[in-house]
Amino acid sequence: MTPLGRLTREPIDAAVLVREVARPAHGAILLFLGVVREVNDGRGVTGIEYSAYEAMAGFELQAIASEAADRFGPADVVIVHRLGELGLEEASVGIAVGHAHRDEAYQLSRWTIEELKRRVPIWKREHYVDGTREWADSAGRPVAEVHQ
Amino acid sequence: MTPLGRLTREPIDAAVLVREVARPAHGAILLFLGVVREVNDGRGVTGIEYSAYEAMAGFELQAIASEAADRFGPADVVIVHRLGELGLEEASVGIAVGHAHRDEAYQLSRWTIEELKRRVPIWKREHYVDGTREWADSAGRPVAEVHQ
Amino acid sequence: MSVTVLLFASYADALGASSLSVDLPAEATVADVLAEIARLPGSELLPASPLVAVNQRYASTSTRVSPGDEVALIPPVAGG
Amino acid sequence: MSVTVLLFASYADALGASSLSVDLPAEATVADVLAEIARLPGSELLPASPLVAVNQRYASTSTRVSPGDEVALIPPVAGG
Repeated sequence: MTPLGRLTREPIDAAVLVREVARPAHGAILLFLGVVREVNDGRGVTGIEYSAYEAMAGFELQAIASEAADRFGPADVVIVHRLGELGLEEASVGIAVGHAHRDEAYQLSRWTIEELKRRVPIWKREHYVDGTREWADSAGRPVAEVHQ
Repeated sequence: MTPLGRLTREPIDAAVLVREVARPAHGAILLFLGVVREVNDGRGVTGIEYSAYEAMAGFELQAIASEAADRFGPADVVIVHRLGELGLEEASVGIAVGHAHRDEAYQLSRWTIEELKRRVPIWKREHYVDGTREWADSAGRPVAEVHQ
Repeated sequence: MSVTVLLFASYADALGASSLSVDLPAEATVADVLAEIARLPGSELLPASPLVAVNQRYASTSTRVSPGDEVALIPPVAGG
Repeated sequence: MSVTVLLFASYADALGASSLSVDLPAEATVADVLAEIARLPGSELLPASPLVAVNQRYASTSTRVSPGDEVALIPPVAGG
């Protein structure tokens, strides 16, 4: 079976994720996509390079998918995070959830992305319009500033 | 330009909706799908037939899409509601939103589906495993019971 | 004057019609339309004050109707 | 005994390496690993107590390490 939490170097396919969580018992499906945007923390961005402690990140993604499904009752959860060089408008993360009811689907989706941002060992280096690159934390601030 | 709020008799295509709200300014895309599920209010369901006061429903869907985009700042919102006979696992409604930030994207998506359920003149007749059919309200209760 | 009354879903089933022409005195309101509908067989299955739209916009019982208006009785909506 | 220390992202840049082998006394803990790392040039760019994982699970400074363990220093994560 395809892992429910996984890393990929290929573009994330929205339709595939939606199909993976579809079940006759589900009345609501929610797909979250985190996308590379052109501005972060006031600076023009041309792309983002994602890297990971791959073995551990895969484990944590899988653990979050399982915990999410346990926490919010009968649910299907799939999490895919992309690694490598991404351009503008490309999805870095896709989270699909299926649940009988929409209220739980929204809570589940939100919990999953927050948990991913909190604990999965993935890093991003932003590429700026001026040609520079910097490691950024999850809020988009350069890591060097955070440590000062 | 394709209306941002619209009715369709064709299957709802998740990938198309996601593409419609993608912009370089958006960091978060959220797609909600309402899906026909096999049980409602404790009864086995085989399908749902959706109908509408079409001219007014189209107007309200369009109005909700515009209000949603105004209410939550720079955002893109597309709402598609399907009419006709739907089988299990088929999507009756698709709502795609794009926003710079995920917090607003979640709020926006949720506001839009609640508003749609509150005011768009669309009705559903559920088909049950025992061969009967009944008009149901948005909570899935047969309308006859609601009026008693 | 006359207006067109549209019926949907369970209301159309109750009254056995999806569209009716209703004759009204001049300066009539939505309340007058509802009073006419209440005289029809099957109307006992409708609530006393159904939601109403005039020309595809939600309206109240005091909304004035004009000749040729499209008045719709809106059953509990169930989209989504 | 020796353990492998993995470095990522800004920490790998700071120390100029993505993997190191560190020699330790028997019964060493994560705190001992961090003390060894703190002696290396570039380590002044790391926080005093970085997040650490041992064998791919988050660990604390008091976690014991065993010969051949994989100890990873985890910069602030930025997935999503």
